[in-house]
Amino acid sequence: MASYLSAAIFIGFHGLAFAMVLYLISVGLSVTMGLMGFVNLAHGVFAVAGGYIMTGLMNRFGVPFPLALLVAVFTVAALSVVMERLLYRRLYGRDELDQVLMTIGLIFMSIAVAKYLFGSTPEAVHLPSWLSGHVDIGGRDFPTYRTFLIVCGMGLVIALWLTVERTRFGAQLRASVDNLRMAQSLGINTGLLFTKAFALGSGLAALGGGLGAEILAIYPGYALENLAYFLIVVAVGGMGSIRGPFVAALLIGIADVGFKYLLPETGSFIIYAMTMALLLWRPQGLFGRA
Amino acid sequence: MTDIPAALETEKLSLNFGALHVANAIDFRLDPGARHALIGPNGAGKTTFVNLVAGRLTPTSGRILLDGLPITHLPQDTRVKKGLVRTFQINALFRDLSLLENVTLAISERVGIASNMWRSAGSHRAVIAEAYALLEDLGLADDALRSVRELAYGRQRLAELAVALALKPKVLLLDEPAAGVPSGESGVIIAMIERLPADITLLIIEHDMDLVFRIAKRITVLLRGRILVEGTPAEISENAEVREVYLGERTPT
Amino acid sequence: MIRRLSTAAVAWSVVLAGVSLTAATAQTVKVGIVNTYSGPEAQVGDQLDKGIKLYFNTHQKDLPAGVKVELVVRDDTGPNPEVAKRLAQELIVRDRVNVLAGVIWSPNAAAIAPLSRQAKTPFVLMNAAGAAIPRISPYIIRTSFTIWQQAYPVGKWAAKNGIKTAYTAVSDFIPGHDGEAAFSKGFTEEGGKMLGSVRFPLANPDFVPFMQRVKDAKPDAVFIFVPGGKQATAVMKAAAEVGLKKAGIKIIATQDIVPDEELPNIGAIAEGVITAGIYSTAGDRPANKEFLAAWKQAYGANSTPDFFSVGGWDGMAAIFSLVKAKNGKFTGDEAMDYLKTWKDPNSPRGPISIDPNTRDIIQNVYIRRTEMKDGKLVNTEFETIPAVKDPWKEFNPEKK
Amino acid sequence: MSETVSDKIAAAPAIAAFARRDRLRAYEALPWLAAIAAYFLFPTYLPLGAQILATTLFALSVDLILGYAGIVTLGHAASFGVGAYTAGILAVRGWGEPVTGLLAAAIVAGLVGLLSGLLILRTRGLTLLMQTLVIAVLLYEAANKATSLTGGADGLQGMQVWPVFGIFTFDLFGATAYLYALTALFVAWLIVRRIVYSSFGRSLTGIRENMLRMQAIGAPVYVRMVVIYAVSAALAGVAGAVIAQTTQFVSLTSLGLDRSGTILVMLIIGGVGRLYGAFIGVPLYMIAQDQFSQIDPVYWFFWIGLFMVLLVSFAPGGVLGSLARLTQRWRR
Repeated sequence: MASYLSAAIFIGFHGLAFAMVLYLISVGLSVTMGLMGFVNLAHGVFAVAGGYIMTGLMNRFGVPFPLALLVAVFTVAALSVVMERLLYRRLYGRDELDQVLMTIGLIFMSIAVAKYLFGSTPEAVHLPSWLSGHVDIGGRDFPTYRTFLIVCGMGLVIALWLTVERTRFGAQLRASVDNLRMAQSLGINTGLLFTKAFALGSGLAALGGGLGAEILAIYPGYALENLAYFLIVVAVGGMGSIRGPFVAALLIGIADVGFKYLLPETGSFIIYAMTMALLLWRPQGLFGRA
Repeated sequence: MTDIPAALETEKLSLNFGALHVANAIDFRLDPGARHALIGPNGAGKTTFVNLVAGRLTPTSGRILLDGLPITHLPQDTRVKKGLVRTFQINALFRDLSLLENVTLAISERVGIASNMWRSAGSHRAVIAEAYALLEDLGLADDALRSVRELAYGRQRLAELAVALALKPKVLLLDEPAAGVPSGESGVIIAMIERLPADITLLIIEHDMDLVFRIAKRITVLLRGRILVEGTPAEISENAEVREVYLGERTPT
Repeated sequence: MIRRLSTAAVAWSVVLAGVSLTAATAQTVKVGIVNTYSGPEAQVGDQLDKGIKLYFNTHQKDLPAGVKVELVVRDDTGPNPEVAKRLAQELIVRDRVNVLAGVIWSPNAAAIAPLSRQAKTPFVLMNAAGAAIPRISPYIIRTSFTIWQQAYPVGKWAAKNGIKTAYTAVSDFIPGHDGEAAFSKGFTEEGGKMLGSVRFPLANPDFVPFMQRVKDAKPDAVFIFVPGGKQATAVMKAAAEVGLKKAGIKIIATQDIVPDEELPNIGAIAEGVITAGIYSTAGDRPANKEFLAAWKQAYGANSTPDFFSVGGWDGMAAIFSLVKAKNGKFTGDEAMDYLKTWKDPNSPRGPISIDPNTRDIIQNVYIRRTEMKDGKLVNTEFETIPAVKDPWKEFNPEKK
Repeated sequence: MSETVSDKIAAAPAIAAFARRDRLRAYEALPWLAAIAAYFLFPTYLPLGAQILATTLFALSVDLILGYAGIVTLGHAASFGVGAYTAGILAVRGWGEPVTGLLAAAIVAGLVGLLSGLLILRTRGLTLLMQTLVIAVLLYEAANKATSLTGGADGLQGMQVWPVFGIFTFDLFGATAYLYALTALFVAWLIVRRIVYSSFGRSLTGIRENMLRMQAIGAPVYVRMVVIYAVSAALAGVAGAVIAQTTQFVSLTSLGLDRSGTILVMLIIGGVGRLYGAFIGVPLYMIAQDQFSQIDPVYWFFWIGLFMVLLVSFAPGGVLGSLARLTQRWRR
């Protein structure tokens, strides 16, 4: 009995940690796809950029971890605004194919640029001492960093949901996801809204990339190799939804850890089979609109 | 009269989205060869009714009968094969294809060659010729090789009609055939509809009252998903309730 | 029609390209390198490349007058056998190389091997460690190692050094399976007891669930095999996350898990790890000191070579030695006669030689402990098992 | 109106022009002339050539569903890989006859395509895109796990492919491989061209242009899409089998997301829905990749990525789309 409990706690804890990373990175993608109808395959580039800026500042300039993370988030958000204005904007409402082509192109470029600037080795994350080691919670040992990650992640999720529910920006965002044309006719400046939402999503991705660097290692191929994960979270959660991807990330994070732990010989197969079954049952995702 | 099976009939046809009744127990009957109009204010559920009958939407409950036979659960394409054809309020043509191609596609479906993967489409001379003849009949032959997107809007509305006629409908549902056409040009479309063979049963959904009163022999008024009243044009125009909720509301906006 | 066309064309292209296939007529010896420069695993290719180029640049002056060696470098983009095979084919047919070399990935090497037999082109395996590969073609020699060469001795060592029970955790591909089998065999032969095994996918982001399984089984030690590079760092981090060390479980592995250049990234968890390896920068040999000095001079003080680099370095040493001995002219068979008995008593990793029977490398295997020295983690060699042949080939003699 | 039409109408020039759309045009010989010329001009590039031809066949199969039926897929490597593994496993298990291997690959890949098509083609757009992706990932994982059948991450080793028709051995120069791939491509092109110009093919165009209207004119849209999806999968399977047989190796990458993505990229560069986009995009991409990676193996990704971004921003529709725009401007 005790061992079942340990297993459950183990799976729950590590699944939650993984889920946080997946959610932070994917929620922005959900908004881009649902709100702007844009297939941004290059969304992972923002996450990996966040990771690189953070580790770069820490390793090369000795910037402390929290500051490095903040700088990374705001730099990426700012960069994403430039990219949205220069590149993405031209393709709103264009063919999905053009969007796919351009964003794959961006991924390719990110791979080369990352390799040029940082080499092909995964970036080391040298955590401050207060985040390494283990903490004791209720007589059990938990890795400090992942505990921190979960707490931070939860805080961010709540902050994000409050923003979407309580602020004017959030209201405009929800209205636009719901019915873009209606929102425009109500006088919402959707161009500006897109930019803001895009920056927010990219910033969150950078945060996920930085915070999650211990779980999803930062290296040049990141945006391509992890793409399937991000897309699946969005598809299962439902495009345009803010909460859907959270539930999806939880499901996938916990199932991933659980199956690897309990049935390692099946690998990731069951996860993908579950995803497929779910998409057949609800093609629009758990929280997507029909 | 009622012992002749209706060309099209619905029994207690309903569609709900949660508490919202977009179609509420509609009992509707279309006699063979009828010239019938369905009118009602915006949001009355006219297009929903067409979508239900044509098979784009599945009703929550109720039945649809074509020639006395139930078609409630048949897929859309089977209904078309049985002669139930519709047009669209907003042009739904193949905009980048030529007019001739638009009509040819429809005829190919009707005569059943469209599932042939091997024989060249161009070798079906009779089909192409039929399409061309239809276009000529509608005065569209000059534009046969133009793509739809190049045509004036009025011509596009005619093309919409041509595609439907190519399917040789028994029952034709016309969803606002003159919508968006400048009043000067709508005459051509009305004339076209008047010329349709008498054996085609016609249901017209329309805002344009001129058109309705010129063509329809019977009129059904729909309000909030249910039938308000049905009668001859004269009865409808004198009906106080209709004047209040419908005609009164139709002040130019 | 097509048949005649095809035959004619083949005949014609043989005329064009054929001569150089059988003999190196020019004084320039072309060496075709197939290596990984792009894709997620490019970093190991980079280490190999640096080893190759370092030898090439520092030893060109030793070539006989009028003889030149030219490197023709191609990128196979990762474990991508179709690409690797096509590149090798082009190197042979188009660039008419005299020697094929490089290759990080065993599947790629296995795909290229039949070509070397067909074209009679010597093929110097500088990394790929699949035990059976040299048997595919008689024109292969290997200057790296096999997994058996390390995992089997370290299994024996573990059982003899107070470890009673063990568990294996390996990547699910041939080298991983090799490691699992070799360690278990060595370990149980000396009286150890295996408690279980787990295999994980080759490309895997997070190893925590697998490490937790190991921890649950409570063995004295766990043998881990993953391909070197980012997987190694990730698996070590996972071991730290679940607290293997705290649970008293020793980590035993092949060198792949603690590449010298990755040690700073892995961090404290690496301390105390026991590995079997063929090369460590901490190796106390004059040849190694020279090698390290040349490396730092060429690539900067922060760059560190590892066993990938040494495989490339020694492979080039074999090729240069061949070129010098034959004065730049040789056929494939002549080259193999020479390479089969090649030896170097002074490689950075100690004395090495090619086993004429298997064309695989014979070398010292070092048991190393990862420890802190002068504030830096290093792999200290503390026991040497001299002149180890590939055990797999001993246990599985070739059927003739 | 009856089926018999007056002679006057039958003679209308519009009808004649319309009916002759599928006639062979002179430029359609160009790709084949180029392929044959390349065989003689670049005898040392034949291995690359064979892979280009097989990849062109793969791209052609994608064009059939993407360009004609409008199905956007990020998982067509599933079909490619199934074909490759079918031919590969046959050759490992003692049946190395290549042509029957191709047929077997076509059948198996077609069946897998049919089944997955039945499952997923009820949806459209992004959801469909995701489902194609997940199916490919699922097959990838299955192949990764079924080590005894596929060799897992090590790849399928030990393929013994017999000579074509018992005569032409797959040689070191890739001459047989090149001609073999060229023949397969040619046959596939004949089939695809036939389908595209058939009534069925026209109805696919209708589906791409306006699915709603297609349903309203009585087309069984779902059935049509499933059929073309299966046909396309079979062709992709042949492409996979050709590559497997000519390289005598199959690895997991043949099912990978990379392959699904890059084939889209190659096709879009050439031009989608124009039958010849594959013939332009694939050689362009693969030759550029070959040349660039010789000059600079590491940063090839940067230049191709930049090229793609610029292409989308300034030349939508790919090479053929841009050509069409230019000629239109010229005519005006």
